Amino acid sequence: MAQREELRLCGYGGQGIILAGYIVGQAVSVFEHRQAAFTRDYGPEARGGACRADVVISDGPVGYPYISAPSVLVAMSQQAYDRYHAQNRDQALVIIDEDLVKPQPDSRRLLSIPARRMAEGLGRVAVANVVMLGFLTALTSLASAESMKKSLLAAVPKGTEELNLKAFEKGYAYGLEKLGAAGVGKE
Amino acid sequence: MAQREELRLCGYGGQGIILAGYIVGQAVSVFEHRQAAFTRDYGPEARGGACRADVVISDGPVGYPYISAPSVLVAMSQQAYDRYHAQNRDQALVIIDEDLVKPQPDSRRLLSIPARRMAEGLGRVAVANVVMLGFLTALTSLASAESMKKSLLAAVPKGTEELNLKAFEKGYAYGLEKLGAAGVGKE
Amino acid sequence: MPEREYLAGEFFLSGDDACAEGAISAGCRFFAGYPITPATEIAERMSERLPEVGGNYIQMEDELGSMAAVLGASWAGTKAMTATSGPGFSLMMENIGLGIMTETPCVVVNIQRGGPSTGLPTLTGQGDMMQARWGSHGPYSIIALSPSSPQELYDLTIRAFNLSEKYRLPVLVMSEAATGHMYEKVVIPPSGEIELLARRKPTVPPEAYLPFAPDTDLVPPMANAGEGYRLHVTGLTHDERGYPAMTVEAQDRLVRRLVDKIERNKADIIALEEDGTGDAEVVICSYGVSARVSQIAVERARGEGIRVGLLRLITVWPFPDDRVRELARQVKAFVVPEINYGQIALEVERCACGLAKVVLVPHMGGRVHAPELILEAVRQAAR
Amino acid sequence: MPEREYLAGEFFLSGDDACAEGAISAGCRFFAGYPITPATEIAERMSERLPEVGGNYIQMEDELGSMAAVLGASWAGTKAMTATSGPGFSLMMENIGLGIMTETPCVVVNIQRGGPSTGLPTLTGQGDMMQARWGSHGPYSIIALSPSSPQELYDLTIRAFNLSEKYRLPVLVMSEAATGHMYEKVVIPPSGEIELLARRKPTVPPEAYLPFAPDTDLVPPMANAGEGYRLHVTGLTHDERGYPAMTVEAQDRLVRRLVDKIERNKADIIALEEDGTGDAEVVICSYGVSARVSQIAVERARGEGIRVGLLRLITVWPFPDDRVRELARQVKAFVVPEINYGQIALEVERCACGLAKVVLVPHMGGRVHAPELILEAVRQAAR
Amino acid sequence: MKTETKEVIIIPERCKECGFCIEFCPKHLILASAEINSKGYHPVYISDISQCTRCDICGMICPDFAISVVSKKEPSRV
Amino acid sequence: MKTETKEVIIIPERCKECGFCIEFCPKHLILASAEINSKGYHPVYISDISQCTRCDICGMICPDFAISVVSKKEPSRV
Amino acid sequence: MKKHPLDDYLRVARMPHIWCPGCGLGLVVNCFLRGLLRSQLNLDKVVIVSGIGCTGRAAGYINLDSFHTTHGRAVPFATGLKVANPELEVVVISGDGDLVAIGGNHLIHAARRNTDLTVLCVNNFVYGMTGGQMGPTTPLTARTTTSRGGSVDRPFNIPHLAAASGAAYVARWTTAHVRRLEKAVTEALLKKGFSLVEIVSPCPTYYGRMNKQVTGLDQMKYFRDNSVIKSGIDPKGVGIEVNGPIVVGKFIDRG
Amino acid sequence: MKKHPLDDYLRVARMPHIWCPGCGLGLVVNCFLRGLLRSQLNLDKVVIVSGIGCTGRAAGYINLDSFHTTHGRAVPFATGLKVANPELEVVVISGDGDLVAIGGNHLIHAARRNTDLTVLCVNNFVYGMTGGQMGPTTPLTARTTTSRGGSVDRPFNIPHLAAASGAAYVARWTTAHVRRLEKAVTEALLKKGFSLVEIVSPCPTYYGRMNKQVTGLDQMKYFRDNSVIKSGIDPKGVGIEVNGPIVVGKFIDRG
Ligand SMILES: Cc1ncc(C[n+]2csc(CCOP(=O)(O)OP(=O)(O)O)c2C)c(N)n1
Ligand SMILES: Cc1ncc(C[n+]2csc(CCOP(=O)(O)OP(=O)(O)O)c2C)c(N)n1
Ligand code: SF4
Ligand code: SF4
Ligand code: SF4
Ligand code: SF4
Ligand code: SF4
Ligand code: SF4
Ligand SMILES: [Mg+2]
Ligand SMILES: [Mg+2]
Repeated sequence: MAQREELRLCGYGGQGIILAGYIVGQAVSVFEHRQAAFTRDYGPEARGGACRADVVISDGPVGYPYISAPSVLVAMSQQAYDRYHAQNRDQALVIIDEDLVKPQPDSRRLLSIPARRMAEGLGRVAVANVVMLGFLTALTSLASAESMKKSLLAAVPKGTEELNLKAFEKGYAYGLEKLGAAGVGKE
Repeated sequence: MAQREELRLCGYGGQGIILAGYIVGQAVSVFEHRQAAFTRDYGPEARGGACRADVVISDGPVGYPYISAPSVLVAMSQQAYDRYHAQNRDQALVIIDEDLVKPQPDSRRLLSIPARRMAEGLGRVAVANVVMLGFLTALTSLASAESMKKSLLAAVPKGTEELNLKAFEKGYAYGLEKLGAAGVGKE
Repeated sequence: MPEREYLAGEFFLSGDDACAEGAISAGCRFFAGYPITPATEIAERMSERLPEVGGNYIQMEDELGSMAAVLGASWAGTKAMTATSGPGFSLMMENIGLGIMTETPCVVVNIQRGGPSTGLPTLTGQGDMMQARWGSHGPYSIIALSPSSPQELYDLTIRAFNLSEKYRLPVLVMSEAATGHMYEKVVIPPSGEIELLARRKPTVPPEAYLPFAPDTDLVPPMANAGEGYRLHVTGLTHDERGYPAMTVEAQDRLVRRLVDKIERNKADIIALEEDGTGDAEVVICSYGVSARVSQIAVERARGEGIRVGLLRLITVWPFPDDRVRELARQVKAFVVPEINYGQIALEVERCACGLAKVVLVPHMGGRVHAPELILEAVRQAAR
Repeated sequence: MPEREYLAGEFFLSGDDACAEGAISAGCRFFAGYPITPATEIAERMSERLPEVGGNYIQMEDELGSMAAVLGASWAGTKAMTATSGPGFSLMMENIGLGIMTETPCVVVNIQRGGPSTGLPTLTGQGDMMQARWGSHGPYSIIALSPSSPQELYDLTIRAFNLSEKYRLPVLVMSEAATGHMYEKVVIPPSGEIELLARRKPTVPPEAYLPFAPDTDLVPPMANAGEGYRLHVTGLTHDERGYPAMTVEAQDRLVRRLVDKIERNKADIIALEEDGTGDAEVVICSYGVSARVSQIAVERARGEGIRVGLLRLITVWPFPDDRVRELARQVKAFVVPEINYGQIALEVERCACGLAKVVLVPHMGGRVHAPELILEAVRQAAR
Repeated sequence: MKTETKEVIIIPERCKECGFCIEFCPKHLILASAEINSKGYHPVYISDISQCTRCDICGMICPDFAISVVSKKEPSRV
Repeated sequence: MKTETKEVIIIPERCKECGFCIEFCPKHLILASAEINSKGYHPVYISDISQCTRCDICGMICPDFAISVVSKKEPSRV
Repeated sequence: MKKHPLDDYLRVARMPHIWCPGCGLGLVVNCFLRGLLRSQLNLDKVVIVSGIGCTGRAAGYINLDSFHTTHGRAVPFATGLKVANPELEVVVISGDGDLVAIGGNHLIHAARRNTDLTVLCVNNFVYGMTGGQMGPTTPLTARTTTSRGGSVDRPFNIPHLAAASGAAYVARWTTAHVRRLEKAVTEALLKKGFSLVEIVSPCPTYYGRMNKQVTGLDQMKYFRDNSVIKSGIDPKGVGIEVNGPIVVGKFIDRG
Repeated sequence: MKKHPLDDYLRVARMPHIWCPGCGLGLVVNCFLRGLLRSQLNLDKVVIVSGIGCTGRAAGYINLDSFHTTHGRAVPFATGLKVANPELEVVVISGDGDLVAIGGNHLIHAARRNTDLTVLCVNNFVYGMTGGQMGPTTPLTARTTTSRGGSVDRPFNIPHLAAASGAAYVARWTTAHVRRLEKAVTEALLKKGFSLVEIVSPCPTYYGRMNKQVTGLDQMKYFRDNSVIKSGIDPKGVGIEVNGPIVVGKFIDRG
């Protein structure tokens, strides 16, 4: 079977979780030569509450398009973290916004970033998702930074490109820094 | 198989053909101890044009409810006569309104009555069908005159009973007369 | 006018009339409809009869509205019915689905005509038999009855009401123009002699009542609106309280139950009539008016020495899988005459399991089969 | 903006988006719709894309109107489509029947959700598969395709338009929420590389033209309104001139042809994908998103040494009777996973003729099967 | 202004004796005839054509396309 | 006429910070608090209850049933 | 046989039509064709759409591109034709039941959108085709086959409904107003936007017979003798009562 | 936790409701319950019927007999309830899309028959539940997810439509008029015959956000600041334009 990675991004509505998932999927499948299937929650019950974006990435065609157990979990709210944390693979990487999530003590491979605060620093809390995306890109080999940036630019509204790139770079740099510090190997 | 008779009444819309068929069917099945299935033409295509009422009569349950070849054909218009005459059983009895139908020369068992004219004589051309019914009752053993009259009274609007009975009797009497004259045995 | 309430006695009625009288006898006191040939006479008779027995007739703006009104009336505690033909039946499908999902007892009569589309409005057909089973979206089961005479239209309309109350769903009476427009003697028993099933009511107080918690036969007792139960009823997937529950588990529990309450009670629901199937080598499987025509073919074939039987489906849905499977082990072939291009024949074929041939005798509609057509198929099949 | 006309290239699209792009690529220039989860995104994308390519988007007051408008637009000479989900699909049934009867090319997309009734609006289901076949009244045949990915929603939407023009009927694309709401890469070829079938036009002058006289493949050439042919088109049974003909003979000729033009051209219409069926002792027969899940089960089962194959129905209707019958002679069992309580499984059972067991793996909806469920059924079946 | 190129035609086979033209002819020129057509109706006729104004009310009001003013030059145009 | 049997209650857990009551209180007595409820909203509070007229506009306008005037005698009736 | 001047615009092969003696529907087709010819429109581009009903059969008798659709769906079918090909001049001819009972929603929405259609709505106060049941136009207390004791539901005032929905042109005439009707047809055809002409028409077979106007001619005389022309008035006031006056005229003609 | 005085009339177990922050629907339920309590009706006999939509969820939160039916069919379902058991006080609470798009025909026919129903039609200018598409109430030029360049279809004037159809009581208020709304609810409930109250309500998530009124509060302020009370006027003139004034009031109250 083809190499398969399962990424879950979660948080609450309005944080741009869905867009982040879309950007990852597009980066992988359109701007690189792997395949990705991206799915999400829908419906009024999802409004305002928990929000989830799942990306399955594979070298060959993605057969089964859903996540069984994420290999990477990005959590941007406590509620989402609490809900999905237990479902991870044993060796999963967990990434959190450190201001929004208080992790459980058992988390082995945990990395954190104050994405929201960094976004505030850029003047737009709305780009916290993109900061997180930069961070994620630095820490994993889901897609190259270049592809991710291409995908980002293709996905965000005209006029916001610069801000978004800045946010991405900020998260990315923070990730590289953490990488050096923590010695976490790329997946 | 049970003894089966097939009666077809035909003419044009407005002559009360359908009512006549209904009365026969009701007479046989409700007021006597035989069974009858009554069917008719429906639909806008039928409006104003040819009109047909079929009654299948049987000692036991009427299995197949349609007429294959009538054993009695009552025709009250030329068009209807022309159309259905050929489909009769060989030994069928054909009854016509002699003012409305010019019969084919080959008709073996043919009886005629000026029903319409007799109804005019009663002041209501609309009861020609009932005159015909009386005639039919006299000539056949589909149902007794008594049952037929009960059925007639149950079917016609309140207030018209007397007129209808008169019409029936007139046709019936004419039938008995003809019977005597022509020596046609009751079926 | 109490003496007119039941027309007990013998009457010479059309199938449509008989259907209306059956509804009245069954206790139906609400009819919402929209005229359509060849079912209009049912509405017309109901419009006269209902006021006489203290019921309500309402003519709606279309069949969508008719079906919705019937469901509403049922929740008001009234036995309710509508009647239509193919085009209107198609329009009722969405709300038949609501009736299934909300377990609303009611009766829907379809006097079938020639289709598809406007087709042959005044002429007969049996083209909606599979639609009766599958016409609404989503997984569900249904009960559909098929009368062969005006008398049976009377009888089965009553049975349809009883089944609808017992199993809480819209029950379909699938007749056709040939029967609806045919007049025969109909015997209407005195009202006391008609067995009627009343709505199964909750036996617990409102606080303890779970409106969609089933009894052991998978059917929940039913409170009506206005009785103080503070019901919530929704077409969304719901839990036993009736509250929306957007989960796989709730869906699994609910939809399985909705189907199983029919499938597991087949023995009670299915009615068949068999004639000479005991030693038959060919069985004609038929329903509705076609069964009457088949009867002729049976008689003639027997006259020719062919061992032929008739399996008449009085209940068409749920389909009598077991009986057909059983017969398949015995007979050479099934002959299935239908006034369509093969619908119930597919079910027969499925249940025949390759053990018996299945010979469809299709008729596209407008008239019943010539008995010879069926006879000839029987002859061929018997060879 | 001609350069936007075709979005040739690679895109990361949802199935719904891909469906809309497929329609645009196929030359669809008219969409009439009404929002409904999970098909709304198709309408939304069409509302943006059609004006860019010179087409027309119209949001109707309901699905009854949408379907009627699509038929009208098709007769105006435009390729036309609508998209909906279960409840709306139920409402479209009457006019799908009109489309069948009047032989009107068009495409109807159903992104299925959990049913019956309102059910699980945002979650997936495959409960409308039999409705696709039988949901309108009267005897008829239909074509229904079932894509397994956004790419295939793109591809099969184009194919649906081609089939609809070739066989002159509404063609159904039966997808589901899981696929419609899933994003994957979709490759859109340059416009020149897409094979499109144009409407077959009459080759005779208006005086000589019989609008419903078929060519040898049973399909009549089609003139559009406004071209001087003085067409008459009716949902009533009609003769070759298109004039109402209320006779058994006209009905027989017309309805047989409407069915036969599909059934006799099955070889052209049916598309299947097989994987490892050659030596299989168990075949999973599946479609849509369920086929993707089945693929996992196939791989795992093979890992366990079970000889299992996958028969993926790309065309679901007409059903591939022949191929299933053939396989039935070879295999021990069919395993049929469906997100319903057994629909296509009934067809498999019918065609298996008792030669192979048929194991339904039902799922009431809301999610796809856990692959283990299917795997376990395969294991059991292989024993 | 009436011209001599117009005349009233009657197609008796089509008449269903509804009486509309009889009632609505402003000049009361139309009458039911004693003849019977093949459908059993008494078709209409014009009693005194000289009084006819060619107003074509009869032509417009006939539900059966049985009567109309026609122009002699172009018999198939209104 | 206001009676002393009525008071304004606030259920902070229900407040979604829509601001309707803040904007529509005729006396402008309602303010968003600094607290955060479990859904992450800043529930409202009343700044100066003595000025409150018990008009119940806040109670009527709240889409989340988070604020209302209640009668002390019958806490469950409006 | 002699040729009628309108024969070229009729499907003569299908004649005689199915309409009863004394029915107004042939007259409506007659006046429609005259109004159409007067409009000078290119007949190759004129399309007739009908629903189901006695009136709905009109499409089948007019020798133009013509569509006999499903009950109630003539207007959305016509909308599809028009929107997809604006060159077409799309005319809906259908019955009151078809257009304002089952098809009521489409009618009001097409009027709201002001879709460029011409709708001739023949109001004979009943569902003729199915045998004369009451419908949304049956006057209060009128007798029909489903209201033998007299209808208890109030009828629509069709011009008011159409105007309230947004129609650009709204008129009502009866079959006794042949000249005005012809003119209204021409105007409605030439109007851009949604035009509706209600045509009050006899159905002697059902409505007339059950309401003491036994023949079509009786109904025609009633129409003639009880109509009041009030063009330009607010259609609010033009509801029809049983045996009452019928207000006719052009009520709406928006720029 | 403290108890809200309306908690007894709510299905508290189902709270919090699904409506977005700043949505007007909770407010509508709030004012409805107050108007209902004021009416003194026997609550055991009051039945709520909704169709499908965000508004349609109202039935599920109100602790009375309540039916959440199919999209567009709340009115005929309610008609069945009422006609079969006239003791019931039947209230329809549903959205503009539900009642005047797909359900438009039932609405006008129920008004025509003057069936004794109370209908609360929440007009948020879009189909909220499905994600903010344009509907029959979307003002001309307003942006929605299916009219990104601005809606090109004219909206209905709901009070005018209801009045033209025959409604006995017709009013319009916005969610910024809580007192009047409460009163209108009481009046409508007590009215015999068909009553309709249009309630203009914010949908910040879709309509507001796409039309420069980003929050529910923005919409509420707009409603408050731009409403003009004109009770008693002919509803002909009360159409709503984008960012224009909103005429509110009681327009029809027939004897
Ligand atoms: C969905 C559907 N429901 C009902 C019918 C039956 N039907 C045919 S015509 C008609 C009514 C016709 O009335 P109207 O439109 O007023 O036309 P008229 O016959 O009076 O001219 C009805 C109810 C149908 N064909 N389709
Ligand atoms: C037959 C059918 N078509 C479409 C839908 C999808 N649908 C659900 S709610 C809705 C619109 C709701 O709009 P509205 O009634 O205005 O309510 P709101 O959500 O705005 O309160 C639609 C189109 C459906 N459920 N059923
Ligand atoms: S043209 Fe005018 S005047 Fe002459 S017969 Fe006809 S209606 Fe009478
Ligand atoms: S109007 Fe026509 S059908 Fe009627 S009487 Fe005159 S010619 Fe005959
Ligand atoms: S009751 Fe009135 S005054 Fe008091 S807080 Fe509420 S809105 Fe303000
Ligand atoms: S109205 Fe209610 S939800 Fe909104 S701010 Fe006030 S208390 Fe909170
Ligand atoms: S039934 Fe009425 S509307 Fe139909 S053709 Fe006869 S008279 Fe005309
Ligand atoms: S989408 Fe709009 S109408 Fe629906 S709950 Fe949210 S704000 Fe309210
Ligand atoms: Mg009519
Ligand atoms: Mg809305």
